[in-house]
Amino acid sequence: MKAVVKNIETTKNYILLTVETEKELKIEPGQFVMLKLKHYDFGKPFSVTYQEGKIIKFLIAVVGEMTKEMLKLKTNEEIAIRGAYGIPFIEKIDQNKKYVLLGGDCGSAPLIHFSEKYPHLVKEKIYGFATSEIKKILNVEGLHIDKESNMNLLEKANTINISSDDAFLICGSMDMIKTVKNYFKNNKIYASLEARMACGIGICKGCPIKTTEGIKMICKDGPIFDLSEVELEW
Amino acid sequence: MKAVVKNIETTKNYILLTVETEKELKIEPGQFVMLKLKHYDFGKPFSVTYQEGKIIKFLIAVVGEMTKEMLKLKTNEEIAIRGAYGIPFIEKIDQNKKYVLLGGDCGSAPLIHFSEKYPHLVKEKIYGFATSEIKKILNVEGLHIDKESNMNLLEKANTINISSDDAFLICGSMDMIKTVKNYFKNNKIYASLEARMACGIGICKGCPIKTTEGIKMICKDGPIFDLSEVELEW
Amino acid sequence: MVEVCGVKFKNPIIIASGPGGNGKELAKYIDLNKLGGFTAKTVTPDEKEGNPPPRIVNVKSGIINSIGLQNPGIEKFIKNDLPFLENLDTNVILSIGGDKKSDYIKLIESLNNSSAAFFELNLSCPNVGKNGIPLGIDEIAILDLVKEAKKISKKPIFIKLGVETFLEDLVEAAVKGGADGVTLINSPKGLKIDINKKKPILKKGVGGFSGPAIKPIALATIFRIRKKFKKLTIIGMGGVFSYEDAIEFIMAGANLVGVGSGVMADPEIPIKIIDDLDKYFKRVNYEDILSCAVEGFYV
Amino acid sequence: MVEVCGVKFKNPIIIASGPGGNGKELAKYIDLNKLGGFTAKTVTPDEKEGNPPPRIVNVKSGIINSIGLQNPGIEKFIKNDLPFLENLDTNVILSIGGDKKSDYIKLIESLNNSSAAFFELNLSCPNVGKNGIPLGIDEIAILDLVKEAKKISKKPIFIKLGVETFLEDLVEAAVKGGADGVTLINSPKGLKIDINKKKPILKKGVGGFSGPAIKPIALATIFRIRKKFKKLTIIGMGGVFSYEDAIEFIMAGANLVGVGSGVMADPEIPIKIIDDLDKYFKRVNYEDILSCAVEGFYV
Ligand SMILES: Cc1cc2nc3c(=O)[nH]c(=O)nc-3n(C[C@H](O)[C@H](O)[C@H](O)COP(=O)(O)OP(=O)(O)OC[C@H]3O[C@@H](n4cnc5c(N)ncnc54)[C@H](O)[C@@H]3O)c2cc1C
Ligand SMILES: Cc1cc2nc3c(=O)[nH]c(=O)nc-3n(C[C@H](O)[C@H](O)[C@H](O)COP(=O)(O)OP(=O)(O)OC[C@H]3O[C@@H](n4cnc5c(N)ncnc54)[C@H](O)[C@@H]3O)c2cc1C
Ligand SMILES: Cc1cc2nc3c(=O)[nH]c(=O)nc-3n(C[C@H](O)[C@H](O)[C@H](O)COP(=O)(O)O)c2cc1C
Ligand SMILES: Cc1cc2nc3c(=O)[nH]c(=O)nc-3n(C[C@H](O)[C@H](O)[C@H](O)COP(=O)(O)O)c2cc1C
Ligand code: FES
Ligand code: FES
Repeated sequence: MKAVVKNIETTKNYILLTVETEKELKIEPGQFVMLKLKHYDFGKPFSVTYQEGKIIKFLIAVVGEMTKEMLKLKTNEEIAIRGAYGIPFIEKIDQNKKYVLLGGDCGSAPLIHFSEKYPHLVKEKIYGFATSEIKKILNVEGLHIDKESNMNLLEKANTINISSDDAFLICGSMDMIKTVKNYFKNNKIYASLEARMACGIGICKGCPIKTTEGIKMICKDGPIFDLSEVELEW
Repeated sequence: MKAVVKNIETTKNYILLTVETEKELKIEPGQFVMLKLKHYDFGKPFSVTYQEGKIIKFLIAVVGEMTKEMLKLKTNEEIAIRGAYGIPFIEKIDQNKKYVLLGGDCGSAPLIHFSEKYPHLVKEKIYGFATSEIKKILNVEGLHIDKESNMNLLEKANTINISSDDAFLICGSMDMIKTVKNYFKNNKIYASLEARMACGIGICKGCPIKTTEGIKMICKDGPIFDLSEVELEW
Repeated sequence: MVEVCGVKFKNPIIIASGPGGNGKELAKYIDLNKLGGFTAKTVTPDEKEGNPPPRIVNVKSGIINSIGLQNPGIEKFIKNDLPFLENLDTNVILSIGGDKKSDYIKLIESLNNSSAAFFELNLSCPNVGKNGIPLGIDEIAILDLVKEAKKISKKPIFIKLGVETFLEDLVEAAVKGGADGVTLINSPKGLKIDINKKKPILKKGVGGFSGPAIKPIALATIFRIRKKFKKLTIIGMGGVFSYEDAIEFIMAGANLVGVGSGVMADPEIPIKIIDDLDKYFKRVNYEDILSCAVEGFYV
Repeated sequence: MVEVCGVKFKNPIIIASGPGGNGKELAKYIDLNKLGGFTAKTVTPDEKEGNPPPRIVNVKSGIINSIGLQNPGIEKFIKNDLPFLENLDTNVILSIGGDKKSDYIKLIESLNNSSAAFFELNLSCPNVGKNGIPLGIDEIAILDLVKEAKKISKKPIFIKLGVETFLEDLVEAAVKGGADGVTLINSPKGLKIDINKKKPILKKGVGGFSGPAIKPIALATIFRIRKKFKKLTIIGMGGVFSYEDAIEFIMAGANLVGVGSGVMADPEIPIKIIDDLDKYFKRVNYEDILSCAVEGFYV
């Protein structure tokens, strides 16, 4: 489906991209879409951080080839979008728990979406970024800047009063996920995982994760997984 | 070198493209440049139809893959340009003659450029287009619309009083060039030839033409040739 | 409508083996019954968990993958996937793979009574086969394998090959053995290195390269085989993303055209191709364009 | 600075044979003396007028060409081109081509006393070689040719090959014969059909496919050979358009990196690569990245 860039705010390393889709897509927090630039043959996965009707926002970290190109997107330019794919957070998590949301960098994107739609399930939210650069384009409750407060995401999480009944909903780098897992051994942790993807819908077997029930696809069976059911090393 | 689209006027089958180059290019009528769109790896050849300082205009027929993409160019978009290449008309033609300019469709582009710079060498000019569509974006003296006057370029040329001393400077499809050659057997004819090109500078041997002196490259040894020295069939 | 090896196809577009999985997931997004055919992902005798990630890397106009033939193995395939495929109102091609002749024979035996249209023997998966000469480049092994396979198979047999130096000889061997057709091309090998990490992006290193980038190679390969084998049935594939691409393949000599990466890039692509082809075939005859290459349109 | 077969190169970037012509035209646009080296277009014993046009067609991320080895023949080459090349302050590689061993021997003899650095035996031009097995895919012929060539050559000898099924065996033969290195890859074959005209765009039909599209294939091929031949000198090429590309090639195992289509796409590209590499090599060591592949950075 076509989408038109409605607004794009950028810093050196981040993009807040607002697009309008031809038709309204059904998107639940935690789901992602495949975005494809003009002249590209394949798209790449991005979580939705905000949706209202045909308007969708993305929070994008500029890390490589395609995201660098995205920096140059201009208002009214067309991109291709398909989705939403993946299992909504709400369908996998235990809805009887309260969640501490931990977002590492742009891993925050789906969590922001989640906290807006399901505030009653949120105990606390920490969207951690290394520097204050992100503030130029993102202004949400829960923003944590490592450099400003001289503590990282995990140290910040430690300042919260966490009971063993509380659960975590996290998204970020594999390192961050492993650290959180190690640290909060007694809490239920759901993590939204990432992988290089091609199809986004489970047909190509391109985005595997080892689970207690065999190999699963992050795009189709995730992206959210209960960390107790996945093996992070392979 | 970078160039920025300053203006683009389009019809279904034609583009009048105005760009501004980073620096001024030295371009003589008859020379061409290689234009490359963003995300393309290779450029394609286009004659210059007008230049003043850093401003260059192109008259482009929409015939295939890249020219279809060019239809979508927007003001302020960047393209890559290199050149100018090829031998200026003025360096090859006999400057003691007067020229009838015959342009077939967008083959008119370099002739328009030539007639502006060297009006004293021009006896007559006919820029032939099949339909009046071109008038929406092009308004020059010499425009001939087949459909309007119910005669084609050649019939129109025949209405001119041509002496055996007059010469032709022509550019258009191979069919048109062959027809003119057949028809005006007693006149000197210079034709600007076209070929699919890659380098545009004579290094790749991609754009050959058979001449009385062996294989030459249209990009480097042309694009203009005295028709008596080239073999149009190969 | 197109007839190939006595089987009627609604249209010449099929899903290539692999990129479409075994159909269930794809069926959530498009109507598989619109397809000319659907090739299931290569199944092997035993379950394979495939290669560790990353398995996918994007390159210019293409993708390199090292799925590593992840598949449930024949038993689970028959139990969980085959019934779904058999229920489709389109032709199913069963792709089978293994390390040795007996693997293929076993798989054919297991699947012989299914309602599938063809078998496709994948001899060329770039991600497996370490011990000795891979089957797919050994003409003697191919002749032997196809002969045995034909003896027991109740269905036409296609041999899937990659771009090889002596491809004509390999195809010749397959034909001699009785193969009903060939499928061309499997992905050439490709590599992408992360220059910051100083190592390949795929965990496995080298992978199979597919997508529009390989289209000219696929076309040259199909044409090369068509030139020599005027009557052989060819399933062509490699970077087909549009109906124009599909027409190019048919003109180069493909009887059926497979969409692989295209369905990964966008599941709608095969349907779009079929719709566009439909319009095209109102003006132009399939048989006519199919004969372009046979009639040798150039030196 | 890089040393290869005892010859010092200012940098690892050379122009590949063909796309840069014989230097004179290119010298109008860039300073050839900045290059690590310049490979002349393949010269044959007799003049060749090349194939009829069209010789070039653009495809996604690449170009297909059927130049047909247009060249002036050895006599005119020596008279008109060699002096210019010998005057360059960069290493010149002379590419020679022919149909049979005696052609190569004759060419080596004719060029042996030039000041050029290396000979490159082009055994793989996709546009020639109809009679019998082409030299470039026949390991016995390669062994024989290289042995003879080495006997008389006063310069190191490189063998240029394409992507072949048994490439390791071909390289092995070259090495056994005494070759000093291999050049990889020559263009794979590609085809583009004009679906309106129902025939290929190139007059010749199939051509050599080059440019960024083939880069993953070139890298996989070079790595594959580097894995087996740890010490062999490799000149790598195929779609190099940027310094990052060049680094990928070195990491995959190339000692020198050729720019072919890149210089056609924009004559400034090789200079830009050299300038960018210069900065890169202030931070990173050439020897270190060259050993990436040798150390086997993956399975
Ligand atoms: C379900 C899902 C949701 C995502 N949501 C977002 C989001 O909301 N915002 C956002 O900025 N990013 C998101 N990502 C990551 C995003 O897809 C990648 O950052 C992007 O594809 C990188 O493209 P590139 O061409 O710029 O990078 P490349 O040039 O391909 O690679 C640059 C770097 O990015 C890493 N990378 C590449 N692909 C991925 C990937 N698929 N996932 C994670 N890391 C990758 C590589 O390891 C490499 O270090 C999401 C990924 C998934 C799987
Ligand atoms: C020296 C020179 C000057 C030129 N000046 C102009 C100009 O001022 N205005 C203009 O509109 N066109 C000009 N052309 C032609 C222009 O280069 C082609 O029309 C263009 O490259 C087609 O690109 P495409 O991708 O749209 O077409 P493709 O999809 O590549 O092909 C579509 C059709 O165009 C024809 N074609 C392709 N390449 C060329 C080519 N290089 N020359 C001629 N026909 C070609 C093909 O035969 C085919 O029928 C010039 C060509 C040359 C060699
Ligand atoms: C992700 C992926 C998985 C594949 N798996 C298989 C497979 O299991 N069996 C097979 O024969 N080919 C497999 N292939 C190869 C394709 O069937 C096809 O031959 C190749 O990708 C070229 O076509 P394309 O460019 O349309 O993808 C796979 C290709 C991809 C991209
Ligand atoms: C126009 C053109 C002409 C070529 N001519 C020759 C040649 O004469 N001899 C040769 O060995 N290779 C020739 N090649 C192959 C290149 O040297 C190179 O191996 C190939 O193009 C891959 O590199 P690239 O992608 O950088 O172009 C030619 C390639 C092109 C595009
Ligand atoms: S990206 Fe294809 S299976 Fe997940
Ligand atoms: S386009 Fe390269 S020689 Fe003319």
